[in-house]
Amino acid sequence: MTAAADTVSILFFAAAADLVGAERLQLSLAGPLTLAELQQTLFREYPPLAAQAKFLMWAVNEQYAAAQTKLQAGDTIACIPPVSGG
Amino acid sequence: MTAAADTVSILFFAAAADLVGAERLQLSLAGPLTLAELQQTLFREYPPLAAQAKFLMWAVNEQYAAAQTKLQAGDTIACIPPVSGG
Amino acid sequence: MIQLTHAAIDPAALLESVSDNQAGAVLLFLGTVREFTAGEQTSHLNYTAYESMAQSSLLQLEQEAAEQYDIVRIGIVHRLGELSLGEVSVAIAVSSAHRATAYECSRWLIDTLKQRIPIWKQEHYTDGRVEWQHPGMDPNAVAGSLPGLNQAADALRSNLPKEQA
Amino acid sequence: MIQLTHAAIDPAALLESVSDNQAGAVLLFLGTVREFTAGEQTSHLNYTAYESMAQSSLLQLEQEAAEQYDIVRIGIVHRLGELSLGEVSVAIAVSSAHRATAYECSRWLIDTLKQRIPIWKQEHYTDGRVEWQHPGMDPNAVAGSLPGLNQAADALRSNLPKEQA
Repeated sequence: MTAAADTVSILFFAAAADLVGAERLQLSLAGPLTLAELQQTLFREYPPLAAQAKFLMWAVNEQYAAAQTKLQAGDTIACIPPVSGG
Repeated sequence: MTAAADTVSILFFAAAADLVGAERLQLSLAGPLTLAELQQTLFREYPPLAAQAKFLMWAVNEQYAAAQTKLQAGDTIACIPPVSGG
Repeated sequence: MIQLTHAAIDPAALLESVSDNQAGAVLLFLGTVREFTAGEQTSHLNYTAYESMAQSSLLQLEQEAAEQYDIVRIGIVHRLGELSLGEVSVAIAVSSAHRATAYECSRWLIDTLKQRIPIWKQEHYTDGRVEWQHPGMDPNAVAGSLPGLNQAADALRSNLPKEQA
Repeated sequence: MIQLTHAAIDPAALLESVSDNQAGAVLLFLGTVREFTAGEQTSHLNYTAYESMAQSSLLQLEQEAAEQYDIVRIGIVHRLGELSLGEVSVAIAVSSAHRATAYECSRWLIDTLKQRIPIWKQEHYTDGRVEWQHPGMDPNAVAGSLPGLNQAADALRSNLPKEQA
């Protein structure tokens, strides 16, 4: 679970993990990247995830985050499908 | 607590018992009587109770009752000041 | 479970009594003895009831709630006698398939109980004052006419003439 | 007490944690595992969470509630893992001076928890079907693309190019 200095982690939960086929991806940052850009890249690689895009929420470092959020090395991004606790 | 066949019992609770100086009265019925008539008689005998008349509720045989209710021998009437359970 | 009790209320037992596989929501309301009311400090409370009527009107309350709300089970326990600070005076548990119903029914039950069930609270303040709680009535008017209850009670008999037959 | 737990929730302990002499009302909400939902029979549930974020967002929820409502204490416990029928999935306890506040705050807490806290419920039906609960999403669309989770998880690494810097 330790991340290299130039990477970000992406966590997938519940059905999002099923759609991607993984609970966690580790990505190298080749340069500045926004959350929106990361999402677009993920959607290209994982069409089943893209099909549910409008339902997904995203968090950066455990806070819900807007698409324009700038990502930094070491960030933990989470792909959060509609929650159903309670 | 047993009542003679021709009497009614009147119960007073909380501050109403304090105002009357009793928790229970036993009355002989000399003939047909409504709850309203009984109330008027009580108010004449107990002016402190009469002063609070507008706040009191009344029950006959454990059901809140309207003033025109006709009383019968063996009935239990209750004088119920504003309740404060809960 | 509809009950008046002089013993401490056990919320866990009440919750158990409304537990049901058809319920997705359970709501438990507890009334507890608060230390300060409008700046006055309470030492303890004493609850008294017209017990037989309180019992039957609580059963009536349960039945009316069951007719109005789509609930699974209801439990109500009201404590009587002397209560210390923090103790539970009333516990109302409701279970239902969905939570909206539980909130509505629970609120209706406690609001209606407080309007209708013949139970009375006597506040004992730390300064020694003792006061019946009768919403709407002036406590001074009532307290001023205390004629020494209990000597009179039950001994008093009167024989009232019939008014206008 | 704000807590995620894999053990059975103890409502009595949670009630104890919000008990206070300044409170005149305590409200406890329990979410419980219901057997039937829209005619379908549940066998059991499995709750999973983004645990660290769920914990911090529950603390945030408590703080927002304390700012909005005149409450005395708040306690929230959410269960994770496998739950049988009738078991408690979430417990929210609120104490306040007056009951209106307790009802409003309790309702706000459970409604907001259900919208915001990263916890997910997986229904296991008696007919063998397993379904993530994602309000708004079509469960068939999601279930149809199950690519065999767990073999892939954590092993997968990718190295994505940066888009438009």
